Amino acid sequence: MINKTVKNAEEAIKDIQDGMTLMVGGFGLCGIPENCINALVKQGTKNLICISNNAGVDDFGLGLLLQTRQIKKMISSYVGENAEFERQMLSGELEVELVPQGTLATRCMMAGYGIPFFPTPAGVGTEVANGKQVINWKGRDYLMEEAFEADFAIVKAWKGDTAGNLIFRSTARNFNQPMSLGGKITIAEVEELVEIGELPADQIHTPGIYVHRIFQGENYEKRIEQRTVIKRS
Amino acid sequence: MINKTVKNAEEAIKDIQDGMTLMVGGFGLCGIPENCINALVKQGTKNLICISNNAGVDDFGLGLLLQTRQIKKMISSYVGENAEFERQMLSGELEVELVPQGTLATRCMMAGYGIPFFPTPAGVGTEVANGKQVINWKGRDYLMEEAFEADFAIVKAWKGDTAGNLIFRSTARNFNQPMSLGGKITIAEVEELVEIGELPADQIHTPGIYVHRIFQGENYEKRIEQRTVIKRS
Amino acid sequence: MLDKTGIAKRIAKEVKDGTYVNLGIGIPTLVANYIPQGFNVVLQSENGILGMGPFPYEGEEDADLINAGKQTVTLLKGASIFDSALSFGMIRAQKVDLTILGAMEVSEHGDIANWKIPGKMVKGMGGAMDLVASAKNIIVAMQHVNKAGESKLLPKCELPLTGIRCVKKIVTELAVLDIVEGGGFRLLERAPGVSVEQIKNATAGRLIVEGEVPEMKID
Amino acid sequence: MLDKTGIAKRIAKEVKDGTYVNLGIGIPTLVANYIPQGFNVVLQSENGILGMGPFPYEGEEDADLINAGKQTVTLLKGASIFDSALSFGMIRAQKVDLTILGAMEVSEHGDIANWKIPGKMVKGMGGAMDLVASAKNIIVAMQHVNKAGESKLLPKCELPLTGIRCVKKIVTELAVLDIVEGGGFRLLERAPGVSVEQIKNATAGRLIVEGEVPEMKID
Repeated sequence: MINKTVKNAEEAIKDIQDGMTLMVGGFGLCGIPENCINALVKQGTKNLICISNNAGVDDFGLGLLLQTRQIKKMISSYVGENAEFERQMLSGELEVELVPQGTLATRCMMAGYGIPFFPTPAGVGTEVANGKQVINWKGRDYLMEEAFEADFAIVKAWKGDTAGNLIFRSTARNFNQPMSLGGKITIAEVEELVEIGELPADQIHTPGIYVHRIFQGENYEKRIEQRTVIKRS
Repeated sequence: MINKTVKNAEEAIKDIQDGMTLMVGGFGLCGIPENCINALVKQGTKNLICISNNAGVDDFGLGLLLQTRQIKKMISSYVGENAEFERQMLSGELEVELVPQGTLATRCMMAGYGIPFFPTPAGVGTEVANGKQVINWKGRDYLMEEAFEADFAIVKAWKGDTAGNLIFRSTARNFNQPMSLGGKITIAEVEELVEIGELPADQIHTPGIYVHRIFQGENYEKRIEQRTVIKRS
Repeated sequence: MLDKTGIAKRIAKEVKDGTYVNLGIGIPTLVANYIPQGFNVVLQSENGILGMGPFPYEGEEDADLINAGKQTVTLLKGASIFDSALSFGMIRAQKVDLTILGAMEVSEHGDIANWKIPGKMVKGMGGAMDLVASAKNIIVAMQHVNKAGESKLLPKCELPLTGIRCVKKIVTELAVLDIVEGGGFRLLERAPGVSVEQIKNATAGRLIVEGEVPEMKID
Repeated sequence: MLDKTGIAKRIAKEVKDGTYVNLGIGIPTLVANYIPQGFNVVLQSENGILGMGPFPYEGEEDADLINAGKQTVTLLKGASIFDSALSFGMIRAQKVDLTILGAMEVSEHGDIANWKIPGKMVKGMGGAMDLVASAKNIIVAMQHVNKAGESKLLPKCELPLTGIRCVKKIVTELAVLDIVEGGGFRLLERAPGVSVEQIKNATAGRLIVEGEVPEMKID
């Protein structure tokens, strides 16, 4: 196997440059690549275009990169829960492109399947359709959407092996799996990095060929956005 | 959960009617739905259009349905190793549509993703492109291919639960997974049918929502086409 | 007139045994509480769950297991997990039988607006545009009129659209209505104590009243 | 002149450490035997394997574990299994570094024909059209001339095409050649004991000979 391991987040992201386009995995704060985001803050890379379903909260997730004004543009489906985001957007400092969630996920996946564009009914007849080609197919309208071209995909998995094979855990899978396929270079941080042979071949969610760099992250906070519980009686 | 179990292959396929289009899983003889094929022979349904990567061998797999002349048309990528197939094709009794293997798999998958057509570079400049729309995208040509519309998908999995969740084993996954997503009605036969809760949610290859009928198959022969081995010294 | 619980209870009667259902945030989430016992209804959460269960017991919450509203949840036996692309794949391929969601406006042609108010901070459409564009059956849970007393059931939506010609049925605090071919809200049921006249006054779009309109029954 | 083993050995020198490679049926399969020890080369089999290993020991063959040639194989440590759609997804997305396959004809523009002979039983293209349309780098292993003594390196393919403008390099029993921009087979190496003249006579397409052409080295 080809060894994809790098030492840590700093090494993994060191050639991410100003103005690059990044896919960043996670849904809300669930399954976000915490270590890579922190390393990007430290590295200070600017003018990033971030494809990510959400934009974190003020003091966690992509919100950290917003605080430091490292993001030029967000491509997301939902960006609530973030006051700094709102301020930057309203002041025009931050560009925002809103994309329907399924279209967003599929645009990531299609990049990994080598399919450069595809039709979807989502957004037909809405402002999302502005400037897009509409095709009628068997009586139904579809928008043509493009696969994303991202310089890097940064994802977080539960387990990974040194060959880059990934297994996600529960709903932390979300956008991490399609993004892991879709980056020109894919960086995976994992909770547990194991030797080859430890992950059953049939249970691998993302084959290592899609993953260029892998490392075991540290100190996962895994913050919960909406802690909803049933009290024990 | 919704219980998808049916008693056996006969019950699973009983409403497959003459002239219907079926996706049939497997690659060569690996992972073919043996029980359903046998039941179709017994039921005698005629004029079937079969989407399947291969056409079996003379006395096994889809070859059995060819012997009984139940297949009107095969949509496949590779149809060697079958003398009866060759005879029927050359005599004009059997229609054959040859589709590049990746296009075939993707046309099954896209049906399950609700994407009715998609571009692929496979076949550009060849006779496969005849009659198809060619689109140039960023300097490269693509053929527009359609998702399949199959009345039934018949697949074989390793394990399944009563809710229709499927896990495939090794390379018997092949076309079974994309076809399991792509049928209007999907029938899954499994080597082992288990109760809900026994398959880990993260390890399920095909979620039960895609599977309409499931049963535990009997007497799997699992014939090997090319037994290649290293002799022990 | 119904309260939110009443709307949820009435919508729960639309949920059929043996179906897959996606519930939006707000009143739709409450519907889960009133699905008849013994019904096998599987909840889909578009972040990647089939077979979503109730909230976890205190201390058992798992940061990796949330629903589309970002709330901690549990999985039922037989649940499956998948990625966001496959999740919307099954939505787009119409494998989900019923989608229940809220709306700010619905037009008499079944258009829906529920994601954006000009002049206000726009948070995004999330999965709503995908859901409404593809769902086999959409029921909207909403208030009949807004806080200013203006009807939200209109000839044409005034707010930016989420999707067109997609809503099949609407349940409000006043009534149950469906959208008819060619355009119009057909009044199917009145909320307890609400008159046809009240509903007429609260409906700006074309209201179709055919014969006696029964009062709805809620347990 | 090279035999099949010689062709496979020469092609093996083109395989770089740390790459993913797809090997077609026939001579290309033999290449696996000559990849230098210590190289980390991962073999992709388009029916759904990354990390394909050698044939199993007698008695250990598994009907569920075959390669694209339908032969029983094994998995190496670190291998992964996936479905046919993802397999061709990674091929289409150019994640596979090198594809080695056989051909019946190659044109001086890099077109390839290897799936169909008019008048003969057509078995199908299998995955060949997907592979040639998408591969980053394609090396063809073939005989320079057919059994009738006619060149298979042509100005233009006569047989039905598998793909156009895709072949990068060709290794035959006589020579190593690459395809140049604008069209032409550039002679890079001669097989041991083969003269430039012999290669010229065996090449119907435009042959480009630049300076001294070295004899190839094979261990």
